Amino acid sequence: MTETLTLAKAVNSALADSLEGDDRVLLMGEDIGKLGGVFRVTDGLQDRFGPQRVIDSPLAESAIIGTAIGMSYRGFRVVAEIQFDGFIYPAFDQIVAQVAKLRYRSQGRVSMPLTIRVPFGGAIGSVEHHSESPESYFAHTAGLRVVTASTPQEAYSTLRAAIQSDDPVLFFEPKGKYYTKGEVDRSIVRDLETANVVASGRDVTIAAYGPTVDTALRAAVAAADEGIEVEVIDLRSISPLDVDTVVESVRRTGRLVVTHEAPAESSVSSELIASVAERAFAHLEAAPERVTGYDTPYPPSAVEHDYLPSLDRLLDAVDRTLGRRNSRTDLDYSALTTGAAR
Amino acid sequence: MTETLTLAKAVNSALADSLEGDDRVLLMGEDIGKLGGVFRVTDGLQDRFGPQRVIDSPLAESAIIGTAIGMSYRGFRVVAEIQFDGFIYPAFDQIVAQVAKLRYRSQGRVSMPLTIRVPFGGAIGSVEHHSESPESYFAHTAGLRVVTASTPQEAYSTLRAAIQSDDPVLFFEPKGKYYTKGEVDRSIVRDLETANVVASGRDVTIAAYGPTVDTALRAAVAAADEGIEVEVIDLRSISPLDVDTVVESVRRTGRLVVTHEAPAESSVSSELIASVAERAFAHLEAAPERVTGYDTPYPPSAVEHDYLPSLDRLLDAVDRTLGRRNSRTDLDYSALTTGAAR
Amino acid sequence: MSITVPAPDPELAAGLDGPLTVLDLDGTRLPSELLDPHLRDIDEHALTNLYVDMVRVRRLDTEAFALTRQGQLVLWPPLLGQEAAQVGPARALGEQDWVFGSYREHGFALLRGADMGEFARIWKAYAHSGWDPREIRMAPSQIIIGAQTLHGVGYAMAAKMDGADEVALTTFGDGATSEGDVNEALVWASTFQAPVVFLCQNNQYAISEPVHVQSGVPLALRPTGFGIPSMRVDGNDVLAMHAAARIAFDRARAGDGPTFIEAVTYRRGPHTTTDDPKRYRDEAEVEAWIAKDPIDRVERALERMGANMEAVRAEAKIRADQLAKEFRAAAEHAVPPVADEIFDNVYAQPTRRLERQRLEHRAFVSSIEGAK
Amino acid sequence: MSITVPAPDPELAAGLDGPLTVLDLDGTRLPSELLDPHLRDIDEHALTNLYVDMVRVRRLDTEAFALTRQGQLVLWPPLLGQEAAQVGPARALGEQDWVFGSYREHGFALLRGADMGEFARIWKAYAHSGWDPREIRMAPSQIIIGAQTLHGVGYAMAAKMDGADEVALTTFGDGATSEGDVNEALVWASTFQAPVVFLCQNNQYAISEPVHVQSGVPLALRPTGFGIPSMRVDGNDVLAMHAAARIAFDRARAGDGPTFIEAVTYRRGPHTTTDDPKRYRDEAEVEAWIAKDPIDRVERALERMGANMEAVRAEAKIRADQLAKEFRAAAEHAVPPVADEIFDNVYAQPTRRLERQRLEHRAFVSSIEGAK
Ligand SMILES: Cc1ncc(C[n+]2csc(CCOP(=O)(O)OP(=O)(O)O)c2C)c(N)n1
Ligand SMILES: Cc1ncc(C[n+]2csc(CCOP(=O)(O)OP(=O)(O)O)c2C)c(N)n1
Ligand SMILES: [Mg+2]
Ligand SMILES: [Mg+2]
Repeated sequence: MTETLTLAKAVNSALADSLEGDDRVLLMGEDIGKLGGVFRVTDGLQDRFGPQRVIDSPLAESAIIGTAIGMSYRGFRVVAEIQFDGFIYPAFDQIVAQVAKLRYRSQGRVSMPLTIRVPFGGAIGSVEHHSESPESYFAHTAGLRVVTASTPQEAYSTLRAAIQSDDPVLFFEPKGKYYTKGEVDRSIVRDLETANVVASGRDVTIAAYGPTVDTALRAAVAAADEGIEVEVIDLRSISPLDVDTVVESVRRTGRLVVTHEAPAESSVSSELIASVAERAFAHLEAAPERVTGYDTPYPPSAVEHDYLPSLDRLLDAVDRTLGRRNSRTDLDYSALTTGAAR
Repeated sequence: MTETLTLAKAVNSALADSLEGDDRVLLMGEDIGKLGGVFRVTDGLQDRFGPQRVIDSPLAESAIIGTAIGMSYRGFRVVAEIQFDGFIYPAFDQIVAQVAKLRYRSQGRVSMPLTIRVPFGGAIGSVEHHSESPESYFAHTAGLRVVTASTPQEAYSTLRAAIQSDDPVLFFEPKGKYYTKGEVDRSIVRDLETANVVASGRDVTIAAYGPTVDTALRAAVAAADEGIEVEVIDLRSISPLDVDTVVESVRRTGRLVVTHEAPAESSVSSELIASVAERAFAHLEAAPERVTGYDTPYPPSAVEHDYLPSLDRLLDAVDRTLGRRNSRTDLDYSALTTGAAR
Repeated sequence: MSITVPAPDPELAAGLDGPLTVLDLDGTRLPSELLDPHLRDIDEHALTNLYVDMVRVRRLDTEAFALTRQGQLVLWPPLLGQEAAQVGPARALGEQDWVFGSYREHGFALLRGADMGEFARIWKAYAHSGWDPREIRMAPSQIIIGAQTLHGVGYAMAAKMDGADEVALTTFGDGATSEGDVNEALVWASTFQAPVVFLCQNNQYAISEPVHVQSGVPLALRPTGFGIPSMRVDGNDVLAMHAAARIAFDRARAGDGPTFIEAVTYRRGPHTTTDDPKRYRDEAEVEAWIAKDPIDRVERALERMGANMEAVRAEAKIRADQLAKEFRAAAEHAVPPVADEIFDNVYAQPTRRLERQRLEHRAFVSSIEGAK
Repeated sequence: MSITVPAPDPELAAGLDGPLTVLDLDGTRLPSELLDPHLRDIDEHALTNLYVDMVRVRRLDTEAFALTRQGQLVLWPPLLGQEAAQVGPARALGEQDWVFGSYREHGFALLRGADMGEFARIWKAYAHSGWDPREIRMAPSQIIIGAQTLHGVGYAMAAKMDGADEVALTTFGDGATSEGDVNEALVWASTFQAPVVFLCQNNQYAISEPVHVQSGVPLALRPTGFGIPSMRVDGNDVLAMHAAARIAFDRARAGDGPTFIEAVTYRRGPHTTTDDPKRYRDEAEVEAWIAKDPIDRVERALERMGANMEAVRAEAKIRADQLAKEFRAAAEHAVPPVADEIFDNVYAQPTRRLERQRLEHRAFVSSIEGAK
């Protein structure tokens, strides 16, 4: 049985069903109780499950994670909310030096079945710190699982799996898609490691996750008009990456474009390209391409649409992999080596 | 005129000469004053320059960086020390959300001429948190420069450049090499962006930085015995990467091995391989290879030599790029797809 | 014998038993041994100036709020109700002093002289900051809760090293007191006896969370645990706030180190224009605070002093309207950023990597424009 | 009128004017209205037990120190001088309680029952932790300064939710009080009235930095700013420490929330075996603290109580020697990790990525072995 839900409501349902199904699950974060979260994602949950299980915490991210760790020692499965992507950094030490390492440190004797929910990504016209994509920091951190979702169904099913997992999971919610609707079957709980091929094609593979999956799908439709078949992979898990599925696809297409909103440098797209170059070198027929946020801080949102991956930038990258005319065809890079940098 | 110095002493000299040459330079950190730092890197500096310029700070990394930011507003060039790699995370927010972004946020009106010194890397037989390589986190952060050094000369010259730079610089000091000696010419101040070709060769390029440069050089010597010419590049700058120099080399060798101690996933080596795949695809004759720390937390140091890049692991990777017999030649990966992961 | 929280001597950590007030709701002057000596020069004229300042600040706030509703600004965090808490200290600052505040410091920005055209650009999402920090000696507005307090302390340490006669004021909310950074800032300020003033605008809420989620004891008690003296002040009393700030600044200038001021006030509007406070608080609570309005109180005080209130009100209205007009025009005519600016000011010394991306972006933009 | 730091009523935040002591240096009992009621059951037998505990803890410490000098251990952070500060509270813990400490809690580890074989493995760099946390209800040792305090508070919150009769004790150093985490832990403990006991072992130094770098006021004043009652206790007086801990545990069990204990003590040895304290402190200072030795004092008290000290000393020595022997043997025979363990316990559900690396590592190892 399915129902039509927004992505925000799908997250809300996954939280409600998790709270309902396991009395060791509890939620903690800033403004998640009475207010129901700044995006209303936790709306109604405190009324339904009480302030002991849906906890409005004081304002300190390190303590949200640090105390959730203590609760994990007692077998609680805490779902901690970080209000926005740009506010996760004060909790960085507790996440990378504690959450990620406690199982290892204790030789498997301490479990951290923690889920950290983080609304992420841009295109919401907001002010500084409200549109970032910090997932690569956590992908680089051994011991953490990092997942995201592209549709209401994926949001529901992946979040439920995250909460059930005995590993700590960062769940990045594409906040720009909170209000998009889709069918959700609440009986489906997903795994945390497999990518989805969401469109099949023979010419070029686009690997995307979270908010860029939709753009990639639109690019596939647009490319089809020109007779180009694009295969689109929703990576779902950012760490570990399901490299097998991407390699399998690139074996057929020979071409790869990776897209995300985060900056490119030392990022998830760097990793995917490196992994594919290592493991499918013989099958690559063209240089892999990236369409990502530029290597700058997130700009004022008045110009965010120039910063973010877009349909046209994706198509341009597809053209590059196919050796078709593209925006860089006549581009003269010579100024660079002599000019700007010493 | 040169003198023979340990790398630790070269850093000490660079700090002393910077303090001497510019009265806006000051040092701040835990135990850097009376004690001279846990590695004695700042030995004698408080005696010479006074406790106002070589400041023993209270024990809080976020505040070390946060107050250094305030001092930068007044034109001081603070050299902040983070005692060990694994203790930088409490300062993460101040580094990525403040230091890295203040110039951008203020449209160029606020400068952050801050240098953050971080002893990093392993092979010192220490306990947890004392042997990490967190540089990739900062390489992923726009607005920061991230540099390192492989010899006493490089340490001296790069640190002086870092302190003179109007950009914020993270300077990662290879603590495992603190006591290696080398000739230092104190008149040389380096730039912050150019890689060095430290050994020339036609067959394979190894790109390394910090503590792995030495291993790469030893690999080049060993490979030469078998008639293989290895070109070794000391990247020096981790962000931005001098991709031009690596591409130039790969154009000739067609083969690339990247090595660092940090885990591989979404790291500096991911980035370098992705960048080279994008920009020198036609010249690559074999799949690029990585020799890095594994994707686990840093293990107990009793087994760190298995974890860290080694001469033999590098040679094995060189063999892989050349299609020579290597440790993976007969390796059967088939258990993986069916077994461990769902 | 029980162990409970100590109740410090009220003469030492002032105002813990009840916020320091010098202006009663009806405008009468209440005597204060602590504050009065610092208000001797505040005559009718000076009080009128503070009044006009508050009226202007409020007008800027309501204008910006309206502009947001009209879609001219993308977001606005209103300060309605907090005018005295900002104007009092802002008018105690010397020109040479610096302010390190959060995102709700419109009163400080205005009184420090922020250019309204630039200021509007933040809230149109045209720019991340809205004034030249060096020109008005106020750091860019800060959204990461509490981060600026360390910057303020660092600035003060540096000023002290230079022997400069400068004080740093750092201001933050009640919610911010829970963040590690704010507490580390207290450690540093105390250890280095930095000439810094901590101004906590306790407006009773951190978004939806009432202050008791952050602390069961008055926030003004916090600094005492760090060896920093404090005052708990009626934040809706511009004179009390002004006097307390003067005491704190005097202490800093005299080399006596940091002081903490808790301004007990109230955020009458929503957290920002996207917030819905009905979900978490009663209208009656807001009404009770409207009765303590910081501006009304000064009107009554001026009346009691015999001021010509008609003229004062008229003058204030003219200046406020003028400001509103200026701000509205600035907002309407603000120049949007061009996309190429994305690549500016990331580094002092541009990098090849980023200049390459700039080139590619330009080429992409022209290819799209070419295609049209 | 001046604004200074409040001096809280000494009966409320106990010991601020001078650490609470019940055992004088010469072994006489000093009366304490606060502590005495919690020591009524401590007879000669009980005191002898505390004495033997301290002697054993010290012996473990000196043995480990010697083993490090001999190259058997890679590092050791000695607790010499802090025996009472650990034994007193450790013996006030119930079996059901949990300890969240740092890296210097050898006294707690021993008394909680850590297996010496496992314990030695940490300091041989064979393992990152040295006991089964669930078995002895003590979290793995923690090197990131202050991080464990949040874990302790979270554990206590969880115990309270479950209605369990459990208290979390979290212990940390004087230096740790400057970290944001420790202050956030105080916020959380206070807001949620968690059954947690904060034990600050103020051993006067954070590596080379004397405590006045962290705070100009007694550390026991810190929690009062968060609404948490505190006691400043002579950390070299095992009875005072024991009584103070009992008070704190009783409060927690009674639902009265958190308590903070500052143990005023001294780290007589180096920070760790790699440290050289001569660089930053005088021998005379160390001598002065040797005069306040926590063990000598109890010997004198037992003598005054008429104990057969020869027998007590002999018994203590036997047990301490036995422990030292056990520890030395454990250290010598500790099983080193095998390289393949690098890949274990990173995830509960192993990942293909890491299993692939495990395979590749194995293949590499055999290729090297094959080549030999
Ligand atoms: C580090 C961080 N965490 C969370 C937020 C989201 N946030 C923005 S304002 C706010 C409440 C701040 O409350 P307070 O400090 O009382 O200041 P006020 O808004 O009342 O002026 C929160 C939680 C943030 N901006 N930064
Ligand atoms: C976050 C962090 N920063 C720095 C260090 C390095 N360090 C190890 S022990 C220590 C001093 C700790 O002093 P204190 O809290 O007084 O505890 P003590 O060692 O005296 O028991 C420092 C700075 C660390 N381990 N963690
Ligand atoms: Mg507030
Ligand atoms: Mg200490």
